[in-house]
This record gives sequence, structure tokens and C-alpha cells, in this order.
Amino acid sequence: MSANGTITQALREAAAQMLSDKKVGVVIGYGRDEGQEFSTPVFLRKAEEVERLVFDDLCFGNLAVYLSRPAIRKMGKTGIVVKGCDLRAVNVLLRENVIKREDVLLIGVHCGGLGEPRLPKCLVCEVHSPTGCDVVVGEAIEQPEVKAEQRYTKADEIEAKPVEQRWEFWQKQLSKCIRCYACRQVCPLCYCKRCIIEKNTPQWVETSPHVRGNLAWHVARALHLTGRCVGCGECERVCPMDIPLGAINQKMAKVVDERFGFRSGFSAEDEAPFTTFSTEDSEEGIL
Amino acid sequence: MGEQKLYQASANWLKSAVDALCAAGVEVLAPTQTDSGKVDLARVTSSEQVIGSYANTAFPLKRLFLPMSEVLLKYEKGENGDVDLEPESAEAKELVILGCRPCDVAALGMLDKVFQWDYSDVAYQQKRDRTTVVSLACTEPSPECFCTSVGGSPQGSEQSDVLVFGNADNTALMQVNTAKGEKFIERLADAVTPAPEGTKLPEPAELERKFNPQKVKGWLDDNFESDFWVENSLGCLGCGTCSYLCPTCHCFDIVDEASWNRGQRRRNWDCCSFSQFTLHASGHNPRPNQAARYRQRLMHKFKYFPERFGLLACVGCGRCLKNCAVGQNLIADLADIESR
Amino acid sequence: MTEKTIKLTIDNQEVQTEAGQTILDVAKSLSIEIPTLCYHPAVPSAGACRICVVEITAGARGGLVPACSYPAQDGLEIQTDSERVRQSRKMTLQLLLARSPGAKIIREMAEQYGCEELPLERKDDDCIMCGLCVRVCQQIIGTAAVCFAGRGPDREVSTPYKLLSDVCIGCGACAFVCPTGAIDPAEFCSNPLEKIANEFNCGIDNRTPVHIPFPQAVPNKPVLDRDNCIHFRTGGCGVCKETCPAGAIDYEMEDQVVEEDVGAIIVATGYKLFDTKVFEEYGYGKYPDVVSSLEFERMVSASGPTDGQLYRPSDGKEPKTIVFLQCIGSRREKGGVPYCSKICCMYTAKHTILYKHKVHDGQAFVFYMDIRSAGKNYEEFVRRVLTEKMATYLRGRVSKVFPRNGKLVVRGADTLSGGQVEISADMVVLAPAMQPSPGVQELAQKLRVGYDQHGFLLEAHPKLRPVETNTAGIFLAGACHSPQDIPDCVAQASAAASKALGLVSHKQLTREPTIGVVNELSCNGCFECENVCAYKAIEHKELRDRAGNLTAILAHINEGLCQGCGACAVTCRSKSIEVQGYRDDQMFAEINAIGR
Amino acid sequence: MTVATRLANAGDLASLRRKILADRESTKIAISVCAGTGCRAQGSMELFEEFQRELQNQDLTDVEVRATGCHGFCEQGPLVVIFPRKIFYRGVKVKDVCRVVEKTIRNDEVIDSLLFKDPATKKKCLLENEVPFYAKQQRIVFRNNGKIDPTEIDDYIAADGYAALAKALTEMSAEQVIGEVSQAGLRGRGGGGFPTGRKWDICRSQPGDEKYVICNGDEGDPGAFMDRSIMEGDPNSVLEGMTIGAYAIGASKGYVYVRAEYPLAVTNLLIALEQSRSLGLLGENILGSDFSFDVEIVRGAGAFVCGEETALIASVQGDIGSPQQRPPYPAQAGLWGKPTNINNVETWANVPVIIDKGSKWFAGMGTEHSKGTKVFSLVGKVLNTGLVEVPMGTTLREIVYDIGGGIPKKRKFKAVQTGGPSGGCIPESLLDLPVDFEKLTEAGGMMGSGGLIVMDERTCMVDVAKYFLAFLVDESCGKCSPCREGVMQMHSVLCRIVEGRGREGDIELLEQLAAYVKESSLCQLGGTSPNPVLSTLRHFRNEYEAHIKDKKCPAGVCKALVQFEVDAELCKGCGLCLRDCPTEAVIGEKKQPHKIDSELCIKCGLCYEDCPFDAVVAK
Amino acid sequence: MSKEQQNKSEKSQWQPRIVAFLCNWCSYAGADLAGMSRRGYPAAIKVIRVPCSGKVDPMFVLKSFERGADMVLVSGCHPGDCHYASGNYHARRKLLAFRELLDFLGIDQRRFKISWVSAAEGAKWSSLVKEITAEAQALGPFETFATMLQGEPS
Repeated sequence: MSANGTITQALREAAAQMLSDKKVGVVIGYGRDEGQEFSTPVFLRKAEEVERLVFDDLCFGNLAVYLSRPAIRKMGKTGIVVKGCDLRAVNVLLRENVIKREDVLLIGVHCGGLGEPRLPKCLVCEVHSPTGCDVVVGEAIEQPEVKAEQRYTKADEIEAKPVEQRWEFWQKQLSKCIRCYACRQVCPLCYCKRCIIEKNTPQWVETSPHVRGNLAWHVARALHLTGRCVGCGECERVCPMDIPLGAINQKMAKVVDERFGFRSGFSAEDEAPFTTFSTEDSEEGIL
Repeated sequence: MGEQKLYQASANWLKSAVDALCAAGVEVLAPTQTDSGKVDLARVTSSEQVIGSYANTAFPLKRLFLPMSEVLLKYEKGENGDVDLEPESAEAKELVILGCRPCDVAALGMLDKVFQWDYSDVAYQQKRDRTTVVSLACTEPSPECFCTSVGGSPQGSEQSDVLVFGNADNTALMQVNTAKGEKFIERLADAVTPAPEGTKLPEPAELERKFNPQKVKGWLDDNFESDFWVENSLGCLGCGTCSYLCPTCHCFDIVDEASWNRGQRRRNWDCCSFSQFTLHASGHNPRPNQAARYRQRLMHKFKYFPERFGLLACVGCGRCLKNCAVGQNLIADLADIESR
Repeated sequence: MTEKTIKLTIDNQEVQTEAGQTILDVAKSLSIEIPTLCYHPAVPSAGACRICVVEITAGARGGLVPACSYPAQDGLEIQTDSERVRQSRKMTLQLLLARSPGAKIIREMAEQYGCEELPLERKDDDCIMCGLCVRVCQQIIGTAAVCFAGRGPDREVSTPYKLLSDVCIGCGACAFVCPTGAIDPAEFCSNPLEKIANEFNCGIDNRTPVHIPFPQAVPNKPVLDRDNCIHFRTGGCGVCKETCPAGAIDYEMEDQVVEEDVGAIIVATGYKLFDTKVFEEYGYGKYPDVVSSLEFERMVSASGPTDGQLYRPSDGKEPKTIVFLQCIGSRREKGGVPYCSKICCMYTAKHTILYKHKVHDGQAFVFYMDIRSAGKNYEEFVRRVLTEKMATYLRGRVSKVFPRNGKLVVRGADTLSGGQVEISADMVVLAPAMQPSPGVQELAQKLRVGYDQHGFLLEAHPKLRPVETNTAGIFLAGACHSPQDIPDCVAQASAAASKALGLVSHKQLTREPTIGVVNELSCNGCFECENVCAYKAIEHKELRDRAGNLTAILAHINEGLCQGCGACAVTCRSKSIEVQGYRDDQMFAEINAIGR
Repeated sequence: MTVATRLANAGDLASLRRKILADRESTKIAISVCAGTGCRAQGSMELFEEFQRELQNQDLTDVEVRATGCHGFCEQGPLVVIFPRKIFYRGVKVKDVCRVVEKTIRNDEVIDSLLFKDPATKKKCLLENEVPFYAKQQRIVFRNNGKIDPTEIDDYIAADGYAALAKALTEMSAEQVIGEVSQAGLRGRGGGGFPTGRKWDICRSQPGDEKYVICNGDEGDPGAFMDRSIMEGDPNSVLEGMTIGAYAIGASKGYVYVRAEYPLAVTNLLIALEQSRSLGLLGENILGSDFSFDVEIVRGAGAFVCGEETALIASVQGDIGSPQQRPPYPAQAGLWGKPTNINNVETWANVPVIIDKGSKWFAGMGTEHSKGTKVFSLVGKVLNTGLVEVPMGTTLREIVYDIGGGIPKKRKFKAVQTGGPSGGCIPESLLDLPVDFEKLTEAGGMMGSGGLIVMDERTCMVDVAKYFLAFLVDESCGKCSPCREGVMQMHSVLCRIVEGRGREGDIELLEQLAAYVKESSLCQLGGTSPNPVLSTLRHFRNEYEAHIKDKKCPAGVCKALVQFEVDAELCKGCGLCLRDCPTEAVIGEKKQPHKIDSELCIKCGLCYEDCPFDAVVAK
Repeated sequence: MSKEQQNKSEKSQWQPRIVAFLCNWCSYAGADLAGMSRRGYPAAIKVIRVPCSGKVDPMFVLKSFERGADMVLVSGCHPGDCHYASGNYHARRKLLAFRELLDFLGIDQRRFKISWVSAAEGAKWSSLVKEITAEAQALGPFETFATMLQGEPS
């Protein structure tokens, strides 16, 4: 994919159209200045600005994160460029009443994958072509079959270790955490007005970046994303300390998939696994 | 600072230094390869662990003096209701940092200003005192580097105890700036000889000037309220990456962590990008949006800090632009300001 | 036709009416009688029989016109009973009499008009070709199963090619409108309408689509069964609407979902009977003379389908020997229900008395497990049955019921005598177990009321709160809770009613303080809490700024509904819900305390 | 025909006409073969083909052969007219073709034997209008019949066809058209005689955009074939009339309801429809005007009652052809509940002429209240059967004797039945009655659609009444009681009278029933059905009485009341009756007077009919 | 006393700390019943009463470990018996998933127990507590958690 490819062109046309038709107040897309290693979000308010839009395999960010931002919401209806994987996040946002469908105009792009070599998530992507968007640009991409066992390889790898090694591994990883909260800030689903970390009466999670606080923080994060995380991998990408955060989320995704047959973000109508139950749920391990 | 002395070091100076320091029971930090493939300072016991060729370390020196989390004191409530206070004792062991970049070292000057301003921060100063900084002049700055734009230089010696100019054959020219530096040279013993008279320092690497901080400040003086802040902060996620990786950012937060009867007071990093940073207990937030917080960050670095201390709170290391999750570019923003 | 008022004169009476009416309509309004044959108020007029002719003497081209289809027009002067009219009608009747001497209505009208016999050719055809059947079938029912065939005197009403009609739905509208009774759809309909079993009478008799559900129905008014109504099946018919003098039929009316805000709900969904067909050995559903106790109840009811006459369903004979089997499905772990259905002993005893009243020389037998007659005067009642020898009580179970020589042989054990008995009976009555109504479990889930493994709804406490449920404001009455007889039901219903009244009669609701509270500052409005709330206590609260603009929709907990379980608090990621009394800081304090 | 190009305006039509006429300058000689149903039955189509073949053989390519509509003089068919001299040949056979071509075409010689010989004057008639049958006629409706090929619209256009339409569309408003028709005094030719202009006006004034015109071609009277001939021979005149009518009324759709027993009429109408559509004389924006109109042919299954307007509409709608109570009249709520104007074929065919030649011209013909001409189908005991078109006011005598040539075998005229089965019989005393709507009705007959059945002295009027009633019993739709039961009972009374079982009071019963049926029936079919009984009772009551009281049939028709005997004086012993008698009841030697054995006689009447000397008498 | 000996003797006297979150309607009542029925059970268990097992946030469990619990037990009504209709079903989902997360992060699953004890199951409560106390005793102090603070980053 090149930045000046047909998708970019089509995106610009679509964005220009909806901006000049005043269908949206802002279009969120990807842009990249010369020399930049990867794309940066751009916020277009005028049709003339669409030249800033690009789309190629360096468009890493999940722009859905901006949908819950008050500064963006003030601009009116939001046009947003979404890859299939991003769309899953949008679905969760819709389900959780963060956004209303009528307040967003989804510009889907057929995406063959990001990065060179391809990101691991792209290799097992099941949504190369977004569905349910208002506009879709690009050519439909053949969807390779993704087997169930391919989905959670990262978690599987860690799970394969004995429990003591896992403990050691995570102690080492979590001790690196500097609590910059970039993982939270970049997550499209961490939209809380007040994060649990910020609740200090009582203090649910210790804020100090020591391993105990870090463990609590990442456990809380994992729990809060269980059944919601769509595996976009942004947390891991932006972690300045290179902590394999994706593996934790993947583990929980695997748990809800295997236990409750639930996979997040494929529809805005699904119930979340932790807000419902089945009387048939496993009793294993209960005394 | 006295006169600067130049020494010439042989190709095995690094091995000599590590061996000598370790033998002397000195803690040695040097650039090493981390698990994730980055280069960062870590404790070394052998010169083989040391990475010689790198643009800059992943982390600045800041955390060595202002740790991310630092216990200031511990307390325990006794049976009789008395409270036992136990100040955290500082490590007094000597520490040598073997290899770091002039920009990061220069940042220490700014931190010093903060922690030794109206009150000398004991925890900070102890760490500062025990540390000898041996910096390495830049020969190949990375594209994100812009030290020259903020008054620095790839071979700036500010705050360095020793500034090393490496050569391709691993020999080096060493500029000693302080007594601590002298001590270091002494420890190197045979590996160094005073440089011949008239030895000239190499020409500093070429680095384009990206903006003019004076002009930037001029604009900042007049534009507390501007669309610029909103426009340029739209993409900002408000994560703390830029400031946590900044060599000069030094905001912290003090918390007490306690259980039923004992606890500790800690000093943790904080960040002005966080929405809660200025949140009042009343619920009011004087910096209610990311634009205000973004403005604060720039203003602090290029206006308030210079006004207070006569120094820019930026050394041009480029970590903030390199690590920004959304590719936000400080240089571009400043160039933009300058063009206004 | 324009809507305007017209004036005309009928039999010298001036009348003002609205356009669009026929002369007949106007005459009716003046109570002037005009005889009709091919006219029916529900069917478009045809003017075919000419019996309704009236004479126009002025206002239009004069002469005899059919009142049923001639439009009332301004300035018409009409005589409905002039000599000319009488002569015409007389001749018409004479002709029709010659054609259909067997038609009662024709004979009567002919007599009324003083028709003497004329030397005319005679036929013996009850059909007077009025065509009402054809019109009602085509234009009202919309099936067009019958039509005219042939012309002139050969004209007849027929199905196509006189074949059995599979178009005819056997609705009987033709027979209904036929003035002479000459048509019977059964003669040509190949797939007559299925009879609609009368639900209230357990299907022992049939009912029409328009029916009063049961004798004491409240309100005691007919309802229209849409599934079976011809109008809803074909879009035609509408006879009931046309003929209802009160104009009470409205096909547009639909079942409505009515939403009411209520302060209390009393669940009284009743029971169903156990499907005794599963016990093949009793032959219910296989042998017509094996009936359920409820069917028997209807049969002996004076207002029932047989007007209180008791006879065997198979042949209509009076059953001289009758066997009642109790505990069919009740107290039966395997294949049935383990509990006692409680009411069967008493009503079976009643049935034996009723049986004796109907069949004085009849003999009744009752197979029972043991007689449970706890209750005021219950034991005395059973005693009376036994001492007055209303029935022979046999303690034991029946192993098989099978037919032999036109009778049903009931083979069972008499555990008191220790032998096997065989009774050759005319009729067998089964007393099935009582079960909760179908669908009650779904309802319970909606109401968040618990239920046991049999589907009976659970009370909050068996002794202290027997009519309350764990959900505040929801009460139980009757068989939805457990098998119970009428006095019990009434007692429980009264209790539930007074509980409900007690609840709603206060100005304020008193309740436990341990309920959830939402922190509106941090609530995200994701409403995940709503999903986990078992009590529907989460409400959507709209926040508005001073200008009245909606700024946010946040969760709000209805204090009356919340039971304080805390599921919402756990689900809330931003920790915006606290349960009073179990606040997070209280919880953490407890947890912290273990660290001492 | 010329290649169909839509005519964009009236000018186009005129130039097309000029072109056709110019093209025909060269073909001066034309052979017109009657292709009406009567002549077809006598082989005229074979004749037509033979002419074509012969002309081809003789290389006479510039001679045109036309198969035309009915010439009317069906008695003498097949008829052939040679243009331009209009030589009128009758009874032409295939074997004559060669001769006609050889002599008349090539050499302009007249073949005497094929000419018509006036039976009165014994003179040969060379031209059609020299034939007395035609001489007294005035052919307006039949203006083109026998002259044009009905399957060629060019022929119709050449004969000024569609000029009236062009005139109406370009020069006249709808009101003017109605005014013209009203002033012309045209009345419905279907029998009702309702003023056509008024009928149109009523329909026009009804609210609603959607209106229909219908041509009633359901000619149901036995023996009548006027409408059929028009539809077969000049279909375009009907279509043009309908188009003008539709324009006047404001209708955009028309239907021709024609009985399927008229296959040729259907064929020719369909051809005319296609041709006029392709020329833009039907369809969208006719002749470039705003007016659009199209016609559809609906074939009826041959029920007499479908000639009744409301029954016809029901039939068009696909319902059973039963009449409906009026009002509402079709003009108010007709086809599909919309205002509908129904006129019969002959009425429509009159319209173009009226528009073309003007109301004054048309009103110049006929009587005070009945203007124009009327076509009659003249049948029965008359020499020249066929279609005759005479101006209103022509006397019955003129029609029966001057045109019809009188009664064959010199028998005595007894009555003429007018107006079809539900018409009435008019006796000899009223022969000088000028024929128009009112006069005929006064005389107990009716105009009807124009049937004229002549009866001679050997016609039993009771039998006639019974015959017509039998038809009406059959054709009654059976909807209303008076018609269904009353007519049936009348018929049954008549049956018993002719069978000799008549009883006292039967006449009164008949009168009673007739009066009842007349005033109580739903439609006009019923209302008029007692007419045969009423008119025969009125003029021939004695015959009824003879049947009932004397048990005699004066005309010798009613077999139960008749004994055939041979008048020995008159009998020449020719043996004709003896030869034909199916039961060998006639006995006798040749040249000797015969006798009839009454035991064997089945009263078939063959001898009575056969006897050239009227020696067989009925007593 | 040498350090080793000291450890040993401490261990023999050592009592595990078990934090138990008991639902008010079943398990708490069950524990109550056990007491009323004079059924003994180890005092190692520290009971925290909650309205419903569905009220137990997984973070409470983690917090308990942070505060030095050697084992955590959450006990509620049997499935279908929840006083609040479905709280225990929600708890079952959440807590079992949470247990998997703990396991994934290297925390011994045996340290976290879930049980259903009804108000009538005093005997069950008693034996359950005995059983898990013995297990906790066998597992020893939860040192991995307790020592976490010592590995603070530099």
C-alpha cells in the first residue's frame, strides 16, 4: 500500500464530500508529514484540508479512541476512518452508549494489514473488510480463514510456562511499568470520566509505580477490558517500557471466548459477558 | 569549574574503566541492550555488556536522581498509639555513569535548579552527590535530535564530569571538567595519558537548527489564549509518555500508602498531561481540557522555566517526538509557533 | 354522490334524509314495512326478487322500482303499498309460490297478500334465486365458492361444474342469509371449516368465532376470535358488524400493549392440568370415555355443554358405572410430579355426589392413595360420601384401563383387601396433577421472582412472608404459588391484595437503607449496571444544563426497586456506584483490617 | 397500404389522402367482391381468390380486386361490382370469373346473364342503384360498405375517412361536437332511441377524469346483422365515431363489445385498430392533439342480455352478464364504476358523417323526431332479404314491397315483426305507417335494433308469440323474478294454447302476466319481453281465441290443432307431397288426387309446404 | 535461636490468614448456623459479610492478598438460590475468569477459593473451612505476594 494509493484518493473524495455537504463536523483520519515514521491523527473541518488524509499500512493508531473525547464531540457529527479492527472498538462504544450511531459517520477502509513485517494482530485479522459502515473505500480483501487456535498465540505462549515462571516473567515485566498510563489513554475503551486508578476514597489501586501497584493496575485494566478488549494492540504499541500488555488482554479474551463463547466487538448488539450470565456456566473449581 | 583538561584514552579504556570501578566497589551504569532491544542504562560488571554505538538511551538520567517511585519515609503505629517514623536511608555508594549523551547530562542542570532552589532536596542531592557522569559526545545525532535549537551541542560538556570523544578505533579523547572527573581518570590509570598540548576537540556534528526559542517565547508571551492550543492538542491522548521520558520533566506526587497500622510515604512521578493533575478536591479543574494541559507543557518548558531559572526546560533529546503514541511532533509545533 | 340533504315523500309522509340511502333505508327509518326476500342488510342489494317494489309517482321516471336498491332522490314521491304495488308483489309471490311451494317464507307472504292459486307451471325448488348466497359468498366472504350457473329458468346456484368445492370454506354465510333455507354448504364443501372447540368446556362442545368466553365472563360480552373469524381470514364477511344494532363491532381494534406504572403487582397466573396422555395405561386421549376431572366437571354443570346431562362421550349413553382415579401424576416421582396436588381428594368426593345426583342407580368407584381431607369440614364431607355410600373407595393404584365389550375395564390393586380388582366401567374420570401455568417461568424471570423446580413461584419466606416475593412490590396469589383449592386461593389473594394495598396506601415507601447510589460526577452512562440489575432499578436520568439542553444521560437507581445486592457496583468500572452500608471504603477498611 | 408513419396533424392526414388518391389514379379498373358474411357463405372468397389468380394469369396487374363489406343484397350473392362503371353482377360463380375478366375487364363488355333482373319489370339492371332494392335506399351508415376493403385503412381514408375526426380535433371543442350531434337529432340506434347528444352530455358532465366509451356490438336479435355488416365492412367508421365521441365526452379508453360469433367483425376490427394506431389515429396525442384515446376489443360469449347496457358492462368487467338496477346509470357509474357512454355500432357509425357533413344535412333526413336513416335487416317472407338503409319515415309498405319485392308465392301479407324478439307484430292495416321511433312504438312494435321480419298468411301469430317467448325464456338472465318466472310462465301458457290445451282465462292470464312482467322487471329485456304476446293479442286476438275456444289454428301451423287434407279439386296428383311424406301418410296414384291418412300423418306440414297448387289445406 | 530455627518454629505456630467474603443470605447464615449448631471451625478465617457474592469485586480479592491474606474465599448461595435472583451467577462468571487471570499472572490458583454454602449448610461450612485452612497451612505463607514490594524498580 502506498500513501498515494487509490484508497487515499477515495478517502479524500469521501471526506471532501461529507465535509462540503456538512454531513459531519469533523473527519478524523490519518495523516503523515514527510519523514514521519508512522501516521498521526488529523482532524479535518474543511473540505480543503482533505489533502492531509492518507491511508497505507503505517496507519497504526485506533482512531476510535477520539470518539469519546469531549473536544471532538463538540465539533458535531464525527466522520471517522476505521479499519476493520477499529470498527470492533466502535461497536463496543456503541453498545456501551458512549456514542450513538447517528452521531458518527463511519468511513471504513479495506485494510490488508499494517506494518512491515505485518503486525501479529494483522496476521490473524478477521475483519479485513469492515461491515456496517456508512462509506467503505478500497477494494474488498479476501478474508483468510483464521482458526481458533491462532487467535491467542501470545497468551498461549505464556500459559505454556509453569506457574512459577509466569510469576517471574510478569514480575519482571510489570516492574518496568512507569505508570504513564499511555496504555489507558490510547485505549478506545478506556473512556471513563474517572478511572478506577483515580478513585482514592478508597484508593482501589496503588498509584506508585512499584510492582505491587503495577500488578494491581494491570489486573484492574485486564478485568475492565475483559469481554470488551478488541485486540487492537494499541496499549502494547505505545508502551514506552515495552511491556507485553497485549498478552494479558488476549488471555482474558481467550477466557471469555472459551468459557462463554463470546468475542468482543463483532456486533454492537451483543451482550457483554460480564453483564449477563447463563445458568449453564461452568461450576468447575467451585467448592 | 576549573580548567578543562584533555586526555587521550587507549582502545581498551572502557574495559579498564569497568574493571577498575567494579574492583573498587563502585556501581557502574552503562548503556546496555535491554530485553526489548532498546539501549538503556543498566548496571554492568563487564565492559562487554556495554554498548558503544547508540544515538541515545531509551531513558534519560532523570530517574537515577528522581526515581519513578521513591519512599520518603515509613511509619508504623505502635500498640500504645505512638507512631514510629523511619526516614528512608539513602544509598551512599559511589556510582559512575559510563556513557550518556550531553543533552541528558545538560538536563541535570535544570533538575538541580528545581531541587536545590529554595530548599535542597535531600533525596535528590544524595544521589546527585554520589554520581560521576561520564558522557559521550554525539557523532551521529538521530533525526529527532534538536539540541542545537535549544542552546545545546552534540558535544556540550555542561554538567558532565567527563566528556568522552570516541574514535572509530575505540580510542578516545577525554575532556575532564570536574574533580569527580579527575578521580575517574585516575582510576583509568594506564589507559589514559594527558593529551598533547594543542590537541583540538573534534568538530561537533552538524545539526540543523529547527526553531528559535526566543521567537517561540515571544509568541508564547502574547498567546495564552489561542486556537493553536486546541488545534494542536486534538490528537493528544493525554498519556504521560512525553513527560515521563523527558530528561527535564520533574513533576511528582506524594502519596501515603498504608494498611491498617503501617505505611510509607512515597514520591511518584506525575505529569501535567494527566487530566487529574490539577483536579481540585472540589471537582473544579483549572486545566479542564487537553488543550490547557498541552499549553502548560509548552509554556513551562519555553516560558515559565526560562523566566524563573533563565534556562529552557528542554535539552532537545527528541524522546517526546520519537515516543509519542500519536506521532505528535514538538519540533513541528514549535516551528509552527515561530512562523506565527 | 354528493353529501347533501334530500327531501322525499313516502306514503305521503315527507321525510328529510341524507343522500346515499335507498328507498328501503328511508322507509325503515319511517317504520314503513316493505317486504324483502333478496335483501339482507349485510349484503349489497341486487334488486332481483322484485318483492320490494314500490311505486314512484313523481320525481323520476314513474313506475315500479325496487326499494332495496333504488336510491332515495330529492323530490321523489313514493307509494309503498299502492294497488299497483300490491298487484306486482302478489304476482311475484304467485310466481315464486309456483316455483318454490315448499318455501315457508313464500307461503306466508303469499297468504299475507291473499294470493289465489293461478294455473301456472309448478316446480319444487326451494331456491327462489334471490342470489343472497352468491352475493354473500362473493362480495362479503370473498371466496366465490358458489355462483349462478345457467340462464333464465335454468339458472341455478352451483359450484363450478357442480363439483365439490375446495374453495368453499364452509363458513355457512350462504345458509345464514338464505331466506328459504335452500342451501347447505355441507353438500358441496370439500373442506369444511374446522369446528372450534369450546375451550371453556374442554372442547366438549364447539363455539363460533364470536363468542362469550364463559358464562361468568367479566365483562360478560362476546369476543371475536381473530384466528377463526372469516373476516380476518378472507377480508370478507363482516356480517356481525353489519348486523350488530349497537355498532359494537370494530375490526380495527387490536390487542394493545398497555403500559401502566404500578406500585405493586400480584401474580395470579393459575395452573394447568398435568397432561395425562403420558400415562398410556389410563388411555386418556385413546378411549373417549376416559375423561379428565375438569371435563367431568363441565359435563355435570348445568350451564355446561350438555346442560348438565351426563352421558358417555362415545355413545351418549348414561354411564351406570363410573370410576374415579385420583393422583394421576401427583405424588409420582417417576414421570409425574412429586408433590400432592391437594385439591383432588375433595373434588373427587364432590364428583361422586354429583354423579349420584345425576345417575341415581349408578355406581361410582374411587381409587385413591390416601385421602387428604385436611380443612374445615373437609373430613366430614368425605365421611358423608363414604357413609352415604356415594362411592366405593378403593385404596390402591390402577395399573391399566382397557376396553372390553363396549366397557372400560379398570384393573387395579385394592391394597386394603390385598387383591386385584377389575371394574367394568362405563366411564373413567382422571384427577390430574396441578402444574403451574405454561409461561409462568418466563414471567417470573421478567419479574425477577424465584420459582422452584416445578415452576411454582417462590414466596419470600414460607412462614413470615408467604404472599410476598423477594422482589419488593410483587405478590403471589393462588395456584401459581402452589396447588391450592378455592378457599386457599381466595385467602391468599386477599392477603396479597392487602399487602399490595398496604404498600401503595402510604405516601412514602419504607425500605431497607442498603441500596445503591450513583455518583453522577463519574458515571459514564454506559448502563452496564442496567444489564446486571435483577430488579430493573437502574433508571436513565437526563442531565441538563441551565438552558435545558441535554448534557448527559446517567444511571440513577430507583430507591424503591433497588434491593442492594451490589451487582451494579461491581460491574461499574468507574466505581461510580456505592451500596450504602457496603461502601467501598467500608469494604476496604475491612480488608485492610486483616493486615494487622 | 402505405408504410405507417404517425400522422402528426390534420394536414398530414389530408396529404396522405391526396397521396392515396393519386396512387389510385392509375388503377381505374377495380373488381369489388362482396366479402360480407352472406356472400362468403355463398363462396365469395373463392371468387375473390379466383379473380386474383385470373388477373395474374392474364397479366392484368393494374386491376385491383377488393374484398369489401356487405352490399346488403344478400339474397342475390355473391355480388361483384366492377369499377369504374360500377357494373353490378349478382350470383357470380367461380366458373364465371374467367368470363368476367375476359369480357368485362378486358373488353368492357357486360355479361347479361350476371345482371339483376327486376322481377316486376323484367328489366336487367346494369348498375347497383338501378336495382330496385337499392334504389329506394339512402346509404349513409353503409356509405362505404361494398366500396372499400375493410382491411385497408387507406381505402377508408381515401373515402374521406377520419376527416371528421380531424375536423373535430382541430376545429371543434368538445361542446361543439356534442352540440353538433344534438342538433343533428341523432338517436340511439340500438333501440332505445335516446338522443345521443344528450347522452354524451350527461356523461361529459359527470365528475371524474376517467371515463369510458363503449361500442355495443352485441347484436343479439335473431336474423339481424346490420351491426355485424358495419363492423365487418367498415370498422373504421365505428372507431372514428367512437374517437369523436370519446373526445366529446372526455374519455381516454374505449371498448368494442362484439360477440365472438362474429369472427370476421372481430378480425376486421382488430386490423382497423392496428392500422389506425400505427397512423396515430388512435393512441397518444391523436393527430398531434392533446387528445389520447385507445380502443380495446372485448368479445362477448353471445348472450342476448349482454346487449343491455349494465349487463354488457358487467360482461366487460368479467362478471356474469346480468343487468344491474338503474340508477345509477352507466353515465354515472358504469364500467369499473366510472362514467361510461354506451352507443350501438350504427350510432357510432353515424357520428363521422354528421361531423363531416354537418348537423343540418343530417337533420334534413327523417321525420320530426327521428332524423337520419335506419338500417333494417329485412328477412322473413319477403323476396329480397338483406340489409336496407332508408331514411326515417319511410313506410313499411315501401320497405316490404318496393325494396323487399313483396311476399313470395304471391301469398298474403299478414304482419311484420319489428324490433327483434321483444318487438311487436304490426298488421297489414298499419303497413303505411312511416317508420320512426314513436310511430312504431305506438303501433305496438318497436324500432329495436332494426329487425324486420315479414310474415305471410301462413304464419300463426300465437306460434310466433310462442317462438319469440321461447327465445326470451332462453335468453333471460334469470336474475329477477318477473322475467325469469313470468316469461317462463307466459311461454308455458302459450305452449299449452298451441298444443290445444288452452283454457278459458288463459288470455287474461297472459295479459295479467304480461302487464306484470312489463312493469316489474329489472331491465329492458324483461320489460319488453311481453311485447310479442301483447302485440299479437292486440292485433290478432281472434287467433288466440280460435286456438283456445275452437281448438283451431287458422294459419294451419299449430300441429295439434290442424288436420291436413287434400282438396281433391285442386290436387293435380303431381306426387310431390307423396314423395316427401316421411310417414307415407299421403296416398294416391299419379295424376289422381291424393289423400292423407290422418292416422299416419304426423302433421309435419311438408305436404302443405310442398304443394305447388295449394291443394293441401289445413283445417 | 538461629534464623532457621526461628522460621521453623514460626511456621509450626504459623496460622494462615484466610479472608472470606460471605453472602449475607446463604453463606453467612450457613456460617452462623455452624456456630449455632456448635460446629467448630478454624479461626484462621476472617469473615467479611457482603450482601451477595455478586457484590465481591475481584479487586477485593487482590486487595486482600496485598494486605497479607494467604487465601481468599468467596462464598455465596447455590446457583438458582440467590436471594437477588442472579447475583451468584454474575459472581460465578466474574470470579472464575478472574481466577484464570491470577493463574496467568503466576499466582497460585489454590489461594483463591469459591464456594456455595447455603443457609442450611452449617455442616458444609464447618468442614469447608477446616479443609481450606488445612490447605492454606500446607501452602504456607503467600510469600510471592508478600515479597513483591522488595523487588521495587531502581
